[in-house]
Amino acid sequence: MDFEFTEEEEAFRTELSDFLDAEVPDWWQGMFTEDERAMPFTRELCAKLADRGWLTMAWPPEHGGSGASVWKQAIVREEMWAREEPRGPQYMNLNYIGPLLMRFGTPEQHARFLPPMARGEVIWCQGFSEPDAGSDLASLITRAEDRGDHFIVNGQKIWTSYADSPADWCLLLVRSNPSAPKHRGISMLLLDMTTPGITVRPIDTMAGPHEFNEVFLDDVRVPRDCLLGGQDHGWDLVVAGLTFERTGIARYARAGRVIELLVDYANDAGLGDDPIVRDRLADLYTRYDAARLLNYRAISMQAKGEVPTVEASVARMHNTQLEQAVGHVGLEILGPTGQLRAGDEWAPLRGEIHRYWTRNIPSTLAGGSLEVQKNIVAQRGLGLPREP
Amino acid sequence: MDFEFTEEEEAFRTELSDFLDAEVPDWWQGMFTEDERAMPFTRELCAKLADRGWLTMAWPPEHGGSGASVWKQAIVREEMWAREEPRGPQYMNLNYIGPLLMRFGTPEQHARFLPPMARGEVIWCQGFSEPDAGSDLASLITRAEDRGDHFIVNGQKIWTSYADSPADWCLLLVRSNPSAPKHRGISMLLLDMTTPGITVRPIDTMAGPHEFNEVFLDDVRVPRDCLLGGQDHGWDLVVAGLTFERTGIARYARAGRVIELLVDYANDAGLGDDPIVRDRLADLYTRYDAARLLNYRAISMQAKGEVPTVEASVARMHNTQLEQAVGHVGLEILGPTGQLRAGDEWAPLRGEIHRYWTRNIPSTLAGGSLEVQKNIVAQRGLGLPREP
Amino acid sequence: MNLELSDEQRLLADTARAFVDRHADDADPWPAMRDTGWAGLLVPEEHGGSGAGMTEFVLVCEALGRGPVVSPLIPSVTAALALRWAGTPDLQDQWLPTLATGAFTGTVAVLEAGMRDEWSPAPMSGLGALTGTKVLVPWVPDVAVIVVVTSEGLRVVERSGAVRVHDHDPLCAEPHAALTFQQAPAERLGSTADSAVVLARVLDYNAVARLAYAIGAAERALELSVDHATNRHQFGRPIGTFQAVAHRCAEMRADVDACRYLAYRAAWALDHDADAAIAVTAAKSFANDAMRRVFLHAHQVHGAMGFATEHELHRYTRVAKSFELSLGGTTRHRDRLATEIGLGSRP
Amino acid sequence: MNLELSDEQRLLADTARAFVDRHADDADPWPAMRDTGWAGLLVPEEHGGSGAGMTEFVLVCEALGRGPVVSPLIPSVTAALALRWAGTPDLQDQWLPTLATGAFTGTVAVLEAGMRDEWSPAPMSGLGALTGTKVLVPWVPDVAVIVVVTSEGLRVVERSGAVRVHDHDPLCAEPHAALTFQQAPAERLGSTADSAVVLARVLDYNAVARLAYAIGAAERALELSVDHATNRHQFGRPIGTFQAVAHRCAEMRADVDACRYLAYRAAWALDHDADAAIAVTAAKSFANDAMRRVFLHAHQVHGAMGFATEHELHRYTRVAKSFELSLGGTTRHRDRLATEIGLGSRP
Repeated sequence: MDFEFTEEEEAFRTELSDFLDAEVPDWWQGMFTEDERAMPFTRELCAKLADRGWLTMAWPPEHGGSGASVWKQAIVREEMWAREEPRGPQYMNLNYIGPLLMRFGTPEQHARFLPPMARGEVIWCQGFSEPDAGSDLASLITRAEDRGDHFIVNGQKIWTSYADSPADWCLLLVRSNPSAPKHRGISMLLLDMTTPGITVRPIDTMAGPHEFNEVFLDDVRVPRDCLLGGQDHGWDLVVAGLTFERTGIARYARAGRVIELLVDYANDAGLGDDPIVRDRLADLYTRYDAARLLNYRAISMQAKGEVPTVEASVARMHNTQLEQAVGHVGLEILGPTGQLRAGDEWAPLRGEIHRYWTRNIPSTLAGGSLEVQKNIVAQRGLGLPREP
Repeated sequence: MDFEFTEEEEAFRTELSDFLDAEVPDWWQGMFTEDERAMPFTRELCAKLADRGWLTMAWPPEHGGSGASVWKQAIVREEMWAREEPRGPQYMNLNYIGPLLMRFGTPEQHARFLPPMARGEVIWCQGFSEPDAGSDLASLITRAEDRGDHFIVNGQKIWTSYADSPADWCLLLVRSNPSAPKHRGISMLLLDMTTPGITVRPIDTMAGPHEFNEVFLDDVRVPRDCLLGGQDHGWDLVVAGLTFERTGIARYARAGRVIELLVDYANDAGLGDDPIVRDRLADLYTRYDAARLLNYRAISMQAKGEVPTVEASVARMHNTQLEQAVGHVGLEILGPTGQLRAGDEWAPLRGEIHRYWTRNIPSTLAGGSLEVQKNIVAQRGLGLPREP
Repeated sequence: MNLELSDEQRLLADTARAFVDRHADDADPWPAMRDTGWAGLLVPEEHGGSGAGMTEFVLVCEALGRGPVVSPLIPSVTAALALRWAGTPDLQDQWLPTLATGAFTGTVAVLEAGMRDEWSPAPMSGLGALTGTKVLVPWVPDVAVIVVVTSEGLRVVERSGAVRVHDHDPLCAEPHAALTFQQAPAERLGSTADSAVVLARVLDYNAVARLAYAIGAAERALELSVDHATNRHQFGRPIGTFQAVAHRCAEMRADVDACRYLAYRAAWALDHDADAAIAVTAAKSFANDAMRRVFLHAHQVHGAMGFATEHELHRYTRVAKSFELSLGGTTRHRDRLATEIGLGSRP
Repeated sequence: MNLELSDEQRLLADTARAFVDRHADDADPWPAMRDTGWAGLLVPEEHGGSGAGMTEFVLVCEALGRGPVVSPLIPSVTAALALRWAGTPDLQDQWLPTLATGAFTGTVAVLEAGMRDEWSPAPMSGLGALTGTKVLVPWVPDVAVIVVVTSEGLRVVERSGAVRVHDHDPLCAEPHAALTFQQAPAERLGSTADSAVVLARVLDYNAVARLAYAIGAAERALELSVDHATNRHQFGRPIGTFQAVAHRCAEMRADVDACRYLAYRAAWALDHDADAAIAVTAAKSFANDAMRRVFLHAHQVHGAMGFATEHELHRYTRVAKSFELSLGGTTRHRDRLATEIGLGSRP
């Protein structure tokens, strides 16, 4: 066992961190704001990362990456997530849309789709959820009719982040065979978002605009060469994608940064000696520490070539509940002015804690709810019998 | 609304409390100890309570009670439970075994069974649970064969408190009709515990000896005049019994007393100014306060003649989790010597908090688990659909 | 002991519920609310109010929280309480009748930058005309009278040009503003010593009113959760048939009920001057935590939909969070309660 | 960074598991344990130990907690650490070789009546022969050497007639005693100043060893819970198919895993002198709370059976609770951690 990064890894972190400190502007608060500078900034930053070889660092050499170790990937994730993911939507390209294409795509698809991702030039979104297919994703009904050299797609997707950024492409899950059992009639399509028949309707959230969209698909034509993987075998790609994605977000890193902000705030406000404030912040820190170690446990398994399914769910249980706890305790420490948002001159820490609390209201829902994670741990991890 | 007891009620509480302070000895720690003085004491006290008219105070006048108000009953319960129920097992006679007999018994059964209860002379136990029938009580299999003027009973009961006290009688639930649907083939028998064929095996628990027993029934003969209520209609009696029992125990009253002990301890140990200790004890107090009010809400409904099913479950959720929290926080405040038990000269508060923590490990299980209470609240209270 | 509402109280609660059903979506429900007489519930009859009790006001606030109906009712009634308890007969005559009818509204300005909460000492000087900034003041543009907390006690300021208004964009729907006073003429409201007592009482009443409003919001969030759990199907069954969902709803029920009876008891104690400090502080500290739990559950039951502003859940979430962050955090109240239950240094 | 055990570590853990399977029910497992060399894991090779690290010792303790195997291993190794770090060469020669083989056992006497926890200053005077009472000393009747914490630093006492033993009947199965010293001859162990540093380190090691033992107990409680949830049927199905039960088990898994890696990291930090204070204190404070949650769940899953002493669950419950109450409560550790993460008064 070894609980330290290597000197080389630490040096890389310093280099990356210095670069990001210089590049990420003060106004950056992630993608889901009214700020129109967000999308251009994120494209520009990704191009610079690509120039330095840091964008697809973790991709295998045959697809233009440098096959960086899982630990360097972890460092990238931590530094990015601590800064509200300045890669914007493109982290998805790198973490799992690209890898899915590599594994299931044809050579033509590789040549067409991977290079723009590697250059940081393209925005993808993910069209999976539907109004009646949330936790029960496999019950999706968006229909793709096989018309020989193309498919005609009709249906509706929801909770599609970045569709209005605008996204260039969409990784779209459709029902291609309605008569097959529900997991066996699904296909994955690569949808050009400029195709006629697509309507994007933004859904505003408590955290601000642009977070989610509905995507309506009305007789949308998708050429057959944009089918990814086997027809009716899309569910295999979903499962593989989840595996790529599992430890893809270093949520704990942002929580750790926010705890640092709160420590500074408490000291500045003369609360550094307050026993209750000390107790609450130390509690958050231990939970952060636990979450981080459990993420490292999953990454250690990846380093050995194992797939940490249950371990990733355990890490996620800790990550997401930590985020919510940090938001709640943070606001409690700020007191009444914690109610004020970024932009209000009386908002402490420039409204950051308010924003963090708000943003994390759905963190135990998104990307597999807390309940789904517990089911995975109970059934796959502990071998408990499934519900009848 | 009125959140005060009347002057008359307060005067009664004072009189009762003074009486108990004088009568309940220092060594009394409830029924489940090695102390051989416990059973004689509890019989003696109940006889004295009977003399003063306080034992069956809540019973209707036609059965020798004085029809005391639900609020006076609540006062009795609080004062008794705060002192670890010095009525011992007889609280069950008063709260629901007696009332069940009144409602479902024949005049002969009334005449035979109620007067000894009212005099405080008889110990009853309850034979409901079986090894494979816990939460799913209606799946019990202890068999009673109808032999005309008597039944022959074979089977096994478990978690039978007081059976080895020894109990004189047992309220026994049996399967009288194995071919009927599971709720429709159950009967309730009044079992003389001196009948041949009964074996009582004590089950020691973390809280000490004598808490539970297994009761083995081997060709036990029960005369037909000891059938209570309709044959095969015993489930109706179970439901009615639960209604009588629901708010039958003022668990919050003991928690309140233990919180008082902890406040005194903290002050004596120089911790009365410790911000964390203050925070923890105030938290316990608010939870105690909430539990008490929710019990009073249920009693207020009883005062109007309503049956507080859901409200009693809500109160119970608070009561039982409060008890566990008080035990945990109490030990935390005592620190390392909290590990020591009554009798050890270094045990703080004479080991009382240790005992309280231990005793309440199963409090979210006994008498309808926390999960059962939540199901009741969800389904009966909120109208949520049942599991398929 | 009797925790049932009286017939009159039940009628009042029903009336308030009916009002909410009719007016929750009004752009400005205040004109309609004026006709209800609720602004005068806590104003004595001789000043044009109905001289009812805090219990009655709590029932109204609870119903309004179900909307949530956004109105100046709570701050205005709070200002009236301060004037009633500390005002000279002249001041009372001047303000109480119009506040009681709702013709004018009032508010109370407590917080300043650097104050941990409403219970901390206010830095603003009350000597002479007022200068300085109060933040997070509940606000409507045409508010007529402002009760201001200063280091020398309570002051009354009439809305005038000497008050500059900066509108906040706060968590919940109620408008709030930062008010900057520039040599604003102010009238004394009671002596400095009296003021402290009156202010503590005003804050207690305000906390219980806000709590009742949050309870209404929480009750509504529970109803929405139960509806969603009943109607939303996943895996071929209503999600409410999953214990994880059903038990969350049951825990919400248990917490909301606890908050409600703690609030009713606090209101009763304020009406009867019976151990009010312990009752208010127990209610506030329990509810701060309970509201967090209730809304964690509500969002978890609702899924992503509850986070979208086109669904109504978020309005209640904001009410509850705003309540939690106002009028004393859990720490403050638990510390106060600790003293009430006997913790302290031994002599 | 690598959180996987090395092959040697895995072998050691497997050996310890196998030992537990064979000897958990021994009346006295110490004779068998002597042959394992575990008593010498933290003793340098020149004194007859194997000079391994805390990580190795933690793996052994974790396995023993699964029994739970009741032995003097942890106190004896703790005493050896104190002797190793603060003893004169003579004292080391005298005690370490026999402690390393397990031929003799040692213990550490820290607590006295009135001390809040092991980190509080000890009242007993270390000037001259020792007089006074230490409580909750881990104990076996034939213990040979006692390291005693005094107000002037650490002292070594050989078991003798000057020590009166009062056996406690404590929470967990390990024997503990109150020791009353009556003019007991004592030898100085390091200077007063050194002693404080050594004591802090000894307590850290002891806390992590006890934590590992508790983790073994918690892991076993989880296994028992999963078995019970799988095999116990109610309402015609295994109770583990109910989400309320399954999710409790999942939460236990998440908490036990967190405790385990916090403990491994603390052991690693002690071995590498790297931020050990923050690592130990984070592990202890997280685990204090986590153990409560784990055992609340375990008992809830087991039903009444888990409360009966004929079922083995209670033995693990006691190990965990005893751990929680020993070597610093959550409050103490969080306060220490708060300083480590930078909270304090600004200069």
